[in-house]
Formats: sequence, C-alpha cells, structure tokens
Amino acid sequence: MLYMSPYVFSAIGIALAVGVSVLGAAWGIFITGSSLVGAAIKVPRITSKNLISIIFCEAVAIYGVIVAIILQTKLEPSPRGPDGRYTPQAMRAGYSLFASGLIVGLANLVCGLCVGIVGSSCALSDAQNSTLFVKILVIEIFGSALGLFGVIVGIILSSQAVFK
Amino acid sequence: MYGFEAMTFNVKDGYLEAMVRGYRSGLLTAADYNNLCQCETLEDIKLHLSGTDYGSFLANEPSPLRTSTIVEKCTQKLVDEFNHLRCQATEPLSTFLDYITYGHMIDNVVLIVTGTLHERDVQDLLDKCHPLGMFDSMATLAVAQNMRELYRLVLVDTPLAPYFSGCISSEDLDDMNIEIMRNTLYKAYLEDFYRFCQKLGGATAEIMCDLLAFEADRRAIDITINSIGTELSRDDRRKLYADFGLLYPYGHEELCACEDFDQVRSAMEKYHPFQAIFSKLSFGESQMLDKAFYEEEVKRLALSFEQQFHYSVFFAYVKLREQEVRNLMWISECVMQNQKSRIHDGIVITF
Amino acid sequence: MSSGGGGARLNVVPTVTVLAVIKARLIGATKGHQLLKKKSDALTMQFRSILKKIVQTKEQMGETMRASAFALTEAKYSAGENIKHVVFENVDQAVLKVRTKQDNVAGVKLPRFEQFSEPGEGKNDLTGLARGGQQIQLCRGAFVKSVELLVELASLQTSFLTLDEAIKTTNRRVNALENVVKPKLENTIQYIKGELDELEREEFFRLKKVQGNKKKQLQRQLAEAAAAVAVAVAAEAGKSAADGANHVADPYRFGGQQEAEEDGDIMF
Amino acid sequence: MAAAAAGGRSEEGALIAMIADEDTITGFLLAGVGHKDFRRKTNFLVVDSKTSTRTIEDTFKEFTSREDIAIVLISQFVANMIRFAIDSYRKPVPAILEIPSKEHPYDPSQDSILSRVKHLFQADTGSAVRF
Repeated sequence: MLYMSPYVFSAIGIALAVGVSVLGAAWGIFITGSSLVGAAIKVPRITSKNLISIIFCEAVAIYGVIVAIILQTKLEPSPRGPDGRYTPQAMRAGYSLFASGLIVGLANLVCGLCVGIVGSSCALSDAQNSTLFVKILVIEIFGSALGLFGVIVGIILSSQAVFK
Repeated sequence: MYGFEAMTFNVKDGYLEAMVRGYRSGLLTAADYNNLCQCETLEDIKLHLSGTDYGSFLANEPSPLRTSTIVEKCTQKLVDEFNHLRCQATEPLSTFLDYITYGHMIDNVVLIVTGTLHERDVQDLLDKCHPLGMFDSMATLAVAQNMRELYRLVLVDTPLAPYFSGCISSEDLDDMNIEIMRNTLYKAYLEDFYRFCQKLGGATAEIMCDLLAFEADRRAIDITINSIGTELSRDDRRKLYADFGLLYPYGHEELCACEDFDQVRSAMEKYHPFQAIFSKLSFGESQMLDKAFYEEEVKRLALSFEQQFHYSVFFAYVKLREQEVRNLMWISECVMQNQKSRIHDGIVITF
Repeated sequence: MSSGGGGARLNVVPTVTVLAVIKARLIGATKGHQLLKKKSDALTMQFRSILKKIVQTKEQMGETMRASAFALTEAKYSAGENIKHVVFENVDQAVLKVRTKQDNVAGVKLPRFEQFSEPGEGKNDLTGLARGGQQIQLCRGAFVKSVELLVELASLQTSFLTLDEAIKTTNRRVNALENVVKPKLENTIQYIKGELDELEREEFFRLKKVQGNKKKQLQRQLAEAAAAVAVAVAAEAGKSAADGANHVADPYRFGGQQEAEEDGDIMF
Repeated sequence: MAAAAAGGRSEEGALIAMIADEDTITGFLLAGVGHKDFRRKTNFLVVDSKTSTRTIEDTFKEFTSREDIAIVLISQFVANMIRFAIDSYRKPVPAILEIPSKEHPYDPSQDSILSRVKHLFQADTGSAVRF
C-alpha cells in the first residue's frame, strides 16, 4: 500500500465520480423515460412538463462531471521521498480524491435512481391528474438534493487534498 | 428481487405499465356515468360515448342501435387494447397476460364442447366465443366426436391441458355436467394463476394474490348459494372451491355445510371483508349480492392502481374494463326498456 | 201473389194429413229457433267475456314480458353476456309443454291449452354456478310466469277464434230459421188451409148444385106430374134466386186460385 | 299431470314454438320451452338483422304445419315483417301469439288478432242492438 501511487486512487476516484454518476443518471432517465413514453401515448400533454424529471436525472450526471473536473484540478505532480515513497500529504490527497469520487458517484447513482423512480411516478400521475405534477415535483427536487449532498461532501473532502 | 422492482421493472414493462395506466384513465368516470344515466335513447348514449375515450367507435353502426352491438363494440375495444399490450409484452408479463385470458378460454372451450356435443355448426360457435379467449387451434376443437378424443387431439396443445388432465379424468369427461366441468377447470386455473403470481414475487405477488384470493372466495360463496337446492352434493361443492384465499380451509368447511342463504350469511359474517358485503343486504335477500361483490371487487381492483411497478394493473385494467362493459350494457338495456328507475342499481362506478 | 205474404212455400199436396205434418214442423222450427237463439246468446256472452279477457291479458302480457326482459338483463349483468350462448347450447328436451283440453260451451268445443312441466330437473339448473346463478333462476321464474300467461292468452285466443266461427254459424242458422224456414212453413200452412177451405166450399157448392138439380128434377117431375101445388112453387122460386147470387160470386175466387196453382206448378 | 305419464302418444303434450329476437328466446329457453328433436331440429328461430324475411316466413309455415306445436310465439316486430302470412292464417291450432320484444314495446294496434277483436267488437255491439 505504501508504495502505491496516490494517483491511482485519484484516477479511480475521478472515474467513479463520472462513471457511477452517469450510470445513475442513465438508469434514472431510463426508468422515467419508459414510463413517460408509455403514458404520453394517451396523454401527450405531459411530455414537455415531464422533461423536468429527465433534466433532474441529467443534472445528476452533470454533478458527476463537475465533481470530476474539480477533482482533476487537484492533481499536481508531487515529489517522491528519498525512499521512493510518496509524501504522506500526497497519499492523503490520493485517498481523499478516491473517497470523494466514490461518495459522489454512489450518491449520484442512488440519487439518479431515486429521481428516476419518482420521475416515472410523476409522469404516470401527471397523466392521470395534472394537479399532482407540482406535488410530485417537490418530492423529486428533494430526491435530487440527495445527489447534491454527495457533491458537497465530495467537494469539501477533496478541498483538503494537496499533493505537495 | 423484492423491494427492488422499482429499479428493474421499467426495463421491460415500464412502457406497458404506463400505457395500461393511460388506458385506465380512459375508463368512464362517475361524471360520465351521470351523463349516461340522463340519456333517453341509445342514440344519446352513442353521442355521449363519442365524447369519451370510446370516441367514434359506434359511428359506422346502422341506425337502429342495439344493446348487443354496443356491448360487442366495447368488448372489441377492450380486446384491441389488450392485444396491443400482449404484442409488446415480454416474459414474464406475456405469460401473465396469457393467464388473464385463460378464464375466457375456459368458457370458450366449454361452449365449443357443448356445441360439438349438440352438433352445432363450428363457425356459429366460433362467432359466439369471447374474443379474449381465442386460441389458434380453437376451430379444430369441433372435429372431435367425443370428449376423450377432444382431449387427446386438441386440448393437449392448449394451455388449458394441465387443468384438464389435473382435475378431470377422461372417464369423467363423457358424463360430467358441463357447469361442473367449467367450474372445476376454473378452480384449477385460479390455483395455477395464484401459484404463478407467487412465483413472480414482489408487489405483483402481494396484490395479485389478494385479488385472486378474493375472487376465489367470491366464487366459493357464489357456488354455495347457487348450488343450494340443486343436485350438487356437499362433497361435489367442496371440490369446486379453490384451495386458497381467506376462506381456505375453515371457511370452506362452513360453506359446505350451509343449506340456505342465511346460513351462508352467518358463516361469512365472521370474516371481515364479507361481513361488510353481507351487511349491505337485508336478511333473506340475495339478489343484490352479485352487485355487492362487483362493488367490492372494483374497489380492490382500483386500489391496485395505487402502487407502481407491478403486474396487477394489467389484470385490474382488464377486469375494470369488463365491469365497464357490463355497466354500459346495463345502462343501455335500462334506457331501451324504459326502466330508468332501475338504472342506478346496476352501475358500479369505478372512479 | 195472393197465395201468401212470404212468397215461397213447400210444394205439397194440400191435405189434412200434410197440414198436420207441416204444423208439427213449424212447431219444431219455432222451438229450434228459440233454442238456437238462446245458444247464440250464450255464445255471445261467452265471446264477450273472452274478448274482455283477451284485451286485459294482452295488456298484462306487455307488462309481464317487460318484467321478464328486465330479469334477463339482470341475469346477463350478473352472469355475463355470454350466458345466452350457454343457454342456447343447453337446449335439449322441452321441459315446459302444453296440453290441449276441450271445454264445452253450449255445445261448442273450445280448445284449451294447459301448460305443464315434465318431471325432471332442467339442464339450466347449474348455469351460472359461479356467478349470477341466482339472477338466472329469477329470470327463469319470470319467464315461466310469462309462459303461463301466454298459454292462457293462447287458449283465450283460440277460444275466441272458435267461438267467433261458432257464433257465426249459429247466427246463420237462427236467421235461416227465422227468415226462410219459418215463413215458408207458415205460408204452406196458410196455403193448405186455403186450399182445404176451397175444397170444402167447392164440395158444398157441388152438393148444393146436386141438391138444386135434384130439386129441379123434382120440380120438373112435380110440374110434369101436377101443377097443382102453386104455393109450393112460389116459395121454391124465391130460394133459387138466392142460390143464383151465390153462384155468381164464386167462380172468381175459384179462378184466382187456379191461377195461383198454375203459377206454383211453373215455379216448382 | 297424469297425461305426462301416458307418454308416447300425442297426449304427452305439445310444444311452444318461438320466432323472436335472441334475448326473448334466451329467456324462454331458460324457462324450459326449448326442444330439439332427434333430427336436431329446434322449435325456435332467432331473428337478427341477418335473417331474411323468407326464412322467417318458411319457418312460420313450418311451425304452423307441425303437429307437435300448439302455440307459436312470434315477436311483434317479426310479425310485422310477415304480416300477410299471419293475416291469412286462420286455423285455431296452433295458436299464433304476438309478443312484445324488449326493444319494441307492445303495440296493440298492430296485433292481427287484436285488430280483429276491435273490429268484431264494433260489429258485435252493432248486432247486439239488433237482437
């Protein structure tokens, strides 16, 4: 472990942040989308309104991308120690980037699913009764806030990371 | 899987579920029924229906409109929608949808079998079959001369074969009362459907098993009441009850012993859901029992739409649509026969 | 024309025996007429009551059929639209049949239908076992009631048609007796009576004539024998004058009757 | 009921034949009127929009000439289609009865028999004055 490059962790962290977030977003869009398409057959009016659900899901992917960008700005060259080890600081930075990538990725995955499922329900209930749309949208917003928590924690975590 | 349907359900069935919910929103509402009840002629009804989801389905009908035409067209609409769903469905939803049709299929097979025994024309018989219960080899049913042959040649290939082989021996086939046969088959079908739903698991199992249990209980009660005073013995009666549901097994024992309506009632009042139903009826009166059951059923079916990501909505939709067709039949018959005072007796409002 | 008010009469030999026969026939005809008329009245009464009943029952039938049709609707509602196919396939032997009986009203045989059920359970007993069986049984009851009513109506209607026919025949007979047979018999009687009177009078006249001739002969004999009894001759002359007047009046009547008789001969 | 035991002879009871719409016939069949003889000939005819007048007329003639039928029930709207055949039918047995169907409420003025009744009623009241 001690000889492992912190950049491996950072890279994995960044990859997780983007990849898992996009996975969550895609899954969410898929869940919402299939319901939306089905419901829109009978009630076409819901399509434009319910694009919001899709956008919420999409936002999750964007969080991932943003966090990934933030994370990758932290990457700096770091001198190795005389014994060929990386400095503890660099090691810490690597771990924290990994953790924040993991946090953001998982949070966004779950958030994407959550928004997707709620979005699907939103599409269906909007099709039945348009007054329900706003109410479910509130729930959806809370759902998408979950991803934001992950992002915030991830960013705070990564802000400590300094490779020098 | 349980608890995670929400994540994977839409992969295969999200589209269809949304669609069936779309169809459900096309069901007539209380306001529609109110309007329909005000109609004076069948033409008025046609006019009103054209303003609903039915659209212009009666537009091409010749002017002296008949109730049977309305019913036929409504059923046709249901069948079209159902087939649309069925064509898009993948396993296991497709099997589930097939199961929904087996009930009608049993009726059709029984009809053709009786017709064949009476040497009726096959084409006539096929016209009379319920379109939901059609299957490919249906027409060949009539080639068989007797029941044993019928089973060996035709029924083996149909999905109903296990029901036949499971509960009716070929010796029985020849001299069995056709109604008993129908109900034995139906019992086997319900039990099979029940097992299938349990296998599906998740919310589907939860809701469907409840619905099917209610259906089984309802049948048990109905069979009991209707067989009072006929040659059907207690043991035979017992054999027609499906082996699940709220009443199984103790309620069934009690039902077996019942000799008149009031005994059924006192036996059933121990069970909460039926207590509510029976309390709607006054003593000794069994006429409106059917309607009370319909109401309860519709209530339960409608509730199944409250949950998402399960198959029961398909079942519920088909059943609700059938109830709607019944309602429309009732309304148009009342209008046509000038019995408007009775018009509210037969309408079970779904939403 | 003088031979009788109605014109036609029977072609009979006017004798006393025949008169007695015809008179008996007239009495028979009168009695028959009375009886037939009574019968006709009885039938008409029956007919009227049947008419009233038919109209009532027909109206009632409208009601009952309506109720039955609605019961069927209820059955269809509970048991499903397809129940009718089941019923159609279950047809085998008729359980409800009608029997024809005959009623006798004033000698007219009226067919009456009576419905009865063959023993044995109907095949539809278990129909709708799992749903709607109750309604089906109710509907069945309603239609059995309709059939009862219809059978009653059918017998009323047949009675109506038969009675109609019977009344027409009876009335025709009454009218025939009244307007044809009875006048004919009366005419015949009148004719025979007239004829008999005529014969009597002819006989009387002949006798008178014979007597007169005899008297003339006697006179001649007396005159030839002796013209002595002058007083007696004078009295005789007075009497013969009265006879002569009688003789002058008669031939007309006689001739008239002869004519009528000839007419009759040509006619028959 | 005694005659039912006799069996075999014509005394065993005659049938009621029907020419009507599907629902009316369904009802009467439920009541147990339906009959199928050994040649699978039925004693009823279902009239729908596809049934031709000719079929109805033929069936009517067949029913009225069959020995085992005592009453022929015929829906009024069907009767109107073959009115001439019914009007020219004079035999008392089998009796022809016009029944209402659920779609066509009963209209006494169209009934062959009833119109004769009405007609006779007038004639009859006239003759009653004379007697």
